Amino acid sequence: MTQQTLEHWQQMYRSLWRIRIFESQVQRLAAAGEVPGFPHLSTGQEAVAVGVCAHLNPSDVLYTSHRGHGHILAKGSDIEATMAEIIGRDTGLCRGRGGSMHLVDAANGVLGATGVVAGNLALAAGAAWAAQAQGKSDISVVFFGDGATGAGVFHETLNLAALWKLPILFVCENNGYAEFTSREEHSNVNHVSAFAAPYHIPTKTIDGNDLRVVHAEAGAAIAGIRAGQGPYLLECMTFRMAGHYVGDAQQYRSKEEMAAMLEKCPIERLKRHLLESGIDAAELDAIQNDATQEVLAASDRARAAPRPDPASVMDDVYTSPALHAITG
Amino acid sequence: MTQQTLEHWQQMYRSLWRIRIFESQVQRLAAAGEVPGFPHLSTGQEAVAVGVCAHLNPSDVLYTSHRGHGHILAKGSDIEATMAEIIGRDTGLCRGRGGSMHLVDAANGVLGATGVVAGNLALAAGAAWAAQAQGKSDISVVFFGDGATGAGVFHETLNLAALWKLPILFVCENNGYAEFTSREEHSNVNHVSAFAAPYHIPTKTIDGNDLRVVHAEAGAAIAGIRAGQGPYLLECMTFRMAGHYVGDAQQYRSKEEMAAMLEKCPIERLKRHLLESGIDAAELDAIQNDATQEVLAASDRARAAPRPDPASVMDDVYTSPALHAITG
Amino acid sequence: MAVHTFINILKRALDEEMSHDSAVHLLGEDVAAGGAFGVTRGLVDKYGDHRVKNTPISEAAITGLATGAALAGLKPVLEIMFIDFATLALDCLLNQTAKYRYMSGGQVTLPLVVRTQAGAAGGAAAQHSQSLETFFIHIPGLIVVAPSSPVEAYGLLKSAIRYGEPVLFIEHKRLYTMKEDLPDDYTLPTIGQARVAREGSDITIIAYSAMVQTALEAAQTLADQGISAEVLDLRTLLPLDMATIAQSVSKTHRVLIAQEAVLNGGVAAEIAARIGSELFDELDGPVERVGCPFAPIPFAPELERALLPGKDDILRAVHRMVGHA
Amino acid sequence: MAVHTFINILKRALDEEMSHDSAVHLLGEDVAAGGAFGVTRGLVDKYGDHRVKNTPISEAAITGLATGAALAGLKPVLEIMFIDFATLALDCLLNQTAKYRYMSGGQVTLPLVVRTQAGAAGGAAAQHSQSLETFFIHIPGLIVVAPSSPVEAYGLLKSAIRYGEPVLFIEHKRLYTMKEDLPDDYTLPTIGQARVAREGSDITIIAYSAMVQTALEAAQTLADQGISAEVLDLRTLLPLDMATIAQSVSKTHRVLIAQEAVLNGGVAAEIAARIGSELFDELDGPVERVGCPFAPIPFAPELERALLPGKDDILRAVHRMVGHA
Ligand SMILES: Cc1ncc(C[n+]2csc(CCOP(=O)(O)OP(=O)(O)O)c2C)c(N)n1
Ligand SMILES: Cc1ncc(C[n+]2csc(CCOP(=O)(O)OP(=O)(O)O)c2C)c(N)n1
Ligand SMILES: [Mg+2]
Ligand SMILES: [Mg+2]
Repeated sequence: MTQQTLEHWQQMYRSLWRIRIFESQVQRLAAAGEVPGFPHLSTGQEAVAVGVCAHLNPSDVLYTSHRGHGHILAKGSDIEATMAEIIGRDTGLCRGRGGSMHLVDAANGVLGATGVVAGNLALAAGAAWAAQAQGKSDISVVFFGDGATGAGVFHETLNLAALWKLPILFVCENNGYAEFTSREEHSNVNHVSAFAAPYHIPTKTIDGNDLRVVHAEAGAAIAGIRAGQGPYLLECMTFRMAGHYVGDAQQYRSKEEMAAMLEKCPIERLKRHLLESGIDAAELDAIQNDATQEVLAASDRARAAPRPDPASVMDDVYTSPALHAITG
Repeated sequence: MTQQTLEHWQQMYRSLWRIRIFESQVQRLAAAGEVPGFPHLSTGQEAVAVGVCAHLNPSDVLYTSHRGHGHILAKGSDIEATMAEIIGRDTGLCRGRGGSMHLVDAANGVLGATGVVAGNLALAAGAAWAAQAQGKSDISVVFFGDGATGAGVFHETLNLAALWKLPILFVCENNGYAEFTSREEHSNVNHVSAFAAPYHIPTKTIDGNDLRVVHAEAGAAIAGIRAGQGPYLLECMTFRMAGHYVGDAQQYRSKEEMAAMLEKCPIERLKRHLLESGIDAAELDAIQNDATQEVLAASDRARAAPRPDPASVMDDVYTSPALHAITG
Repeated sequence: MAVHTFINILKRALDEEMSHDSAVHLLGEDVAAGGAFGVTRGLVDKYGDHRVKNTPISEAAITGLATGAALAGLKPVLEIMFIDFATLALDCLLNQTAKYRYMSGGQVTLPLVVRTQAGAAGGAAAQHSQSLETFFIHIPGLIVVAPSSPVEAYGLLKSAIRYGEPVLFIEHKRLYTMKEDLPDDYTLPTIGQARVAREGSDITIIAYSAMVQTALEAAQTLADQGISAEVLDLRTLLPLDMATIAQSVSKTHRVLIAQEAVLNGGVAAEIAARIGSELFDELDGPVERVGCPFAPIPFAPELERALLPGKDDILRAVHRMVGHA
Repeated sequence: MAVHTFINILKRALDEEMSHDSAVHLLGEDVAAGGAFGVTRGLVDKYGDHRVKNTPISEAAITGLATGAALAGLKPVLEIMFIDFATLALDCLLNQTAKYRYMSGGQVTLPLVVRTQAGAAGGAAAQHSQSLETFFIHIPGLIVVAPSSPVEAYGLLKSAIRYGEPVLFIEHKRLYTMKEDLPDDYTLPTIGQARVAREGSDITIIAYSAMVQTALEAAQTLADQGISAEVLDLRTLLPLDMATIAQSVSKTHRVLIAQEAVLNGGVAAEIAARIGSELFDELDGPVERVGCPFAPIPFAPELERALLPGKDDILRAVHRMVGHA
């Protein structure tokens, strides 16, 4: 490994840990009653977020699902502001209006998460259309689960993206579940990549728990999109190590399944690789510790931040403040 | 040809003419201002209706689109009652409530047309589910256009039909247009049959203007469905010889295109075949004349039928008449 | 007599209707696992996966499927996990389900219940907290039911399944853990009839779903202040039981309507408009409404609380209307 | 001054806005061919198929696409061919488009116009005739505009495109062939302001969209009968211009609200409820509504005519309210 690639992989290792620690912290805070609503963790799926987002500029647009913390952090959004939003503070990305499922960080190109399964796939295509229409080289990336492919709008959006040759990367994190129901009960279609074929959209099904694979394949896909080749569908096979939401006891999963998953942890896998490449274990531990400290410190700052002022509850329904008075 | 096959083809020849004459009559009546709304003709596409419906029993369920006159007549619905509905009479299939786009003849298994593109594909799957749940051997057939495959619910329904192995035949009449816009401007997907592959639904793209092909392929598909093999998607390539609706001047089509279409008229093609098989031209003319007389006589009876009583306008919003009073 | 939570009593109602009528089938996302809230938990073990059917995340298609099945002889009970996503089913409900009987000239019946869950609680935020019943009262051909307590839910769900029309059945998430006794001599309510939840003489508070509980709490406080409030539980939002409303208003001459949904274009508007027209001469003052200000439901608890209408809003409105006690 | 049909003047408005702002893009089914009614005909020749974009029959996705494009800097004007199919776009409009600014804490703006076409005429039947504006006035974050004439449509469409909010713009199919002069000194209307379409003193008739024309005809007949009716054209249904309404009601003390949509849960209910509450003391009698009885639109002309509210319904209501002339 060159010094450059070494640093590159160390940074991604750090990025994986930041997400993992961030979400463990969300889980802890949720257990302590500090998180409103029902957050969904991406634990076990971090390699997809990190491997894809490593190729994005701030001006590229990112859309994600209800399970989007990792994508947003990997795109570079501020940890403190993200946590502050998830715990409903005024300093949060959305001033406490959005929460875990509605994170938006427009300045960083994060146009947002959604609580409606497949609900923003077409919006992501819209961002791609706008880039195309404005002659920009930016692309749009949208993350979604395998369950989302049951929704009609997924197929409508594929058709449009192919027809208009939109610069968009569809990233499906196929974790084999939609809530408590396994993929087999949702569809005969094992691999989401199969949906690309009718539209002649290039696609690949890859090991989403191997950061090196995700990074390489996402890089190639994005290079093609930036070169004007139109949409790409990347299916990342992965595992949801946590429950569907924080609090889900996962009684529908066997012990064997849970154990097998741990084996495939994307962080452990990258770690093994880096160790084999000759990196010092102590160095990796330092990265992990450092990421932990960074996240926990940001989390503490977020927890100390003020709560939203109830008097501001009618802000921003419309752009013009005058409209609130009329319709309130 | 055996006597039996001969009679069989003669009957289908007659069925083609009944539809063709019926719709010419609709067009004539529309020009004379006798048809409310905007009827859509299936002229040029009759072979699909006749070839598929020849395999259906009255207890099989049929759903169709805005372009459904042919399917409904081919399934055996009464010509007079169908025409009466299209011209808005009290003796119409739906007592004048539905009209051309909402024909229903429940007693004959026609569960109906719809004016919402792709709007009843899932209903057809529901009929198939009901048959399956009730242990019946009936199947469900739904006709739709190529444009309907742009609608998400088409894909949602394919997924469900495959997953639940429903006894349903999807028949797409790919006429290359959705309203005034050609297929190329709607989709990169030339052949609708491509959509079946991800779900492992058996499919075929056939010449929908050759009645013999449609009859044979629909027969094979339906036999498989009745045998419990689950859904089938049959794509029939065809041509809309008339405008999108009665009154459409079709300025978006070239003279060459229009001329080429006439060449492929399904009635002419069957006629040529029957003549080559040694059937007498006079016999075929007699069938045509007979069908013409039958349709025109039925049309005249329909036109003489009473118009709906305005006082009945609130009937049947609900099953219980008491509800009208409460909510009216 | 036995105590039941809202969730468990719904399951009991489904269980009873499934066991007495083999045409009743359940379908929806995760229903075999019990659904997001456990209402259907265990029914798949009793009735099998051919009568309790998990579906893909395809709200449009499963609503169409249920509609087509109802037209073909089944009595489906479809679950749409959150009413927020019922918009994905709305084309079908509006353009197919509700109109089928009428458009066919009365040829068909459509016995279908669509269960869904609505309302705000605990930071579920803008896309999982809405009260969208208004969309559905504007659709001729539908019936809309919104129970206010476990026993009400039990009776109304059973009545809805037997009713033979397409019924939207709205469960409020805040009621799911509420407990109530089911009387041994319980008789099923009639769809379309409202209920006097508490008698009173100074003012009528009309409410439905969880807001009935809020109204009852407010009425208790008002009683302590010497104001006698009658609380009407609409039960059915479509059709509206104007007879019961008229009876109450002719007694109290003052009406407050409380809903959780945003006020503009809400159910309370229709009720107020009807009372304003049909009972104008009975009114001693304007018909008032309490509801959600015109904004999406925010995430943070302080904001959610600030926005949602509650007991205090009812008390304030009543005090304004009848003068302080 | 020049005479324009509703269709042609809409095209002119689009043309002008496209030529003055390169961010404005058109999209929808068949828009390159002109759409089902020819509104956009010819614009593709002038602006190219990268600014006038045909779409597949995918109402959900094209609405999402337009929303995402608006968030990313375009000003899309989306056509949904019939409002009946806007239900397919409703999840997006309700859960994404309308809430985006609020949920993001004000980070984004969403300049989007969704043009659609509504109303009954000529046997278009149950799925192509509806008036569904009510669904949209119940959605915080949206603006709903419904012009009543060619000139109104021209000004309101231009104002809507420049307004910077997500606007639903509802065109009534019966108005498409109406002709009107566009004054040379025409100034654009302000979104949110109603208009006195005819002055009067005995009763206020509030209407919007095509029903304004019906109300004006009724007012003319009433004038001949000695009844002076003021006709308000709401223009914008969300937000409601209560100030203009209050001004009129304080003068006439009697209000009739006319809409084509089914009455139950309709826009008129909200207006009636607000007037009943805010202007109770101004009222000399109940606020009345004219609208469609609670049924789908039937196909046969006799039935369609029997169901749809018209001039005679307005006259009857006014006569009941002010006593026969
Ligand atoms: C339209 C819609 N229907 C149902 C739900 C409820 N729901 C939330 S997450 C989820 C499962 C999503 O599965 P998948 O897309 O695979 O994502 P994952 O949770 O596995 O990351 C469901 C059904 C929803 N949020 N939106
Ligand atoms: C949901 C919906 N969107 C738009 C329309 C308007 N429309 C009616 S027919 C049609 C084209 C349908 O094309 P296709 O499915 O190929 O059927 P064809 O007319 O060619 O038989 C369109 C867009 C509609 N009826 N429903
Ligand atoms: Mg999943
Ligand atoms: Mg077609």
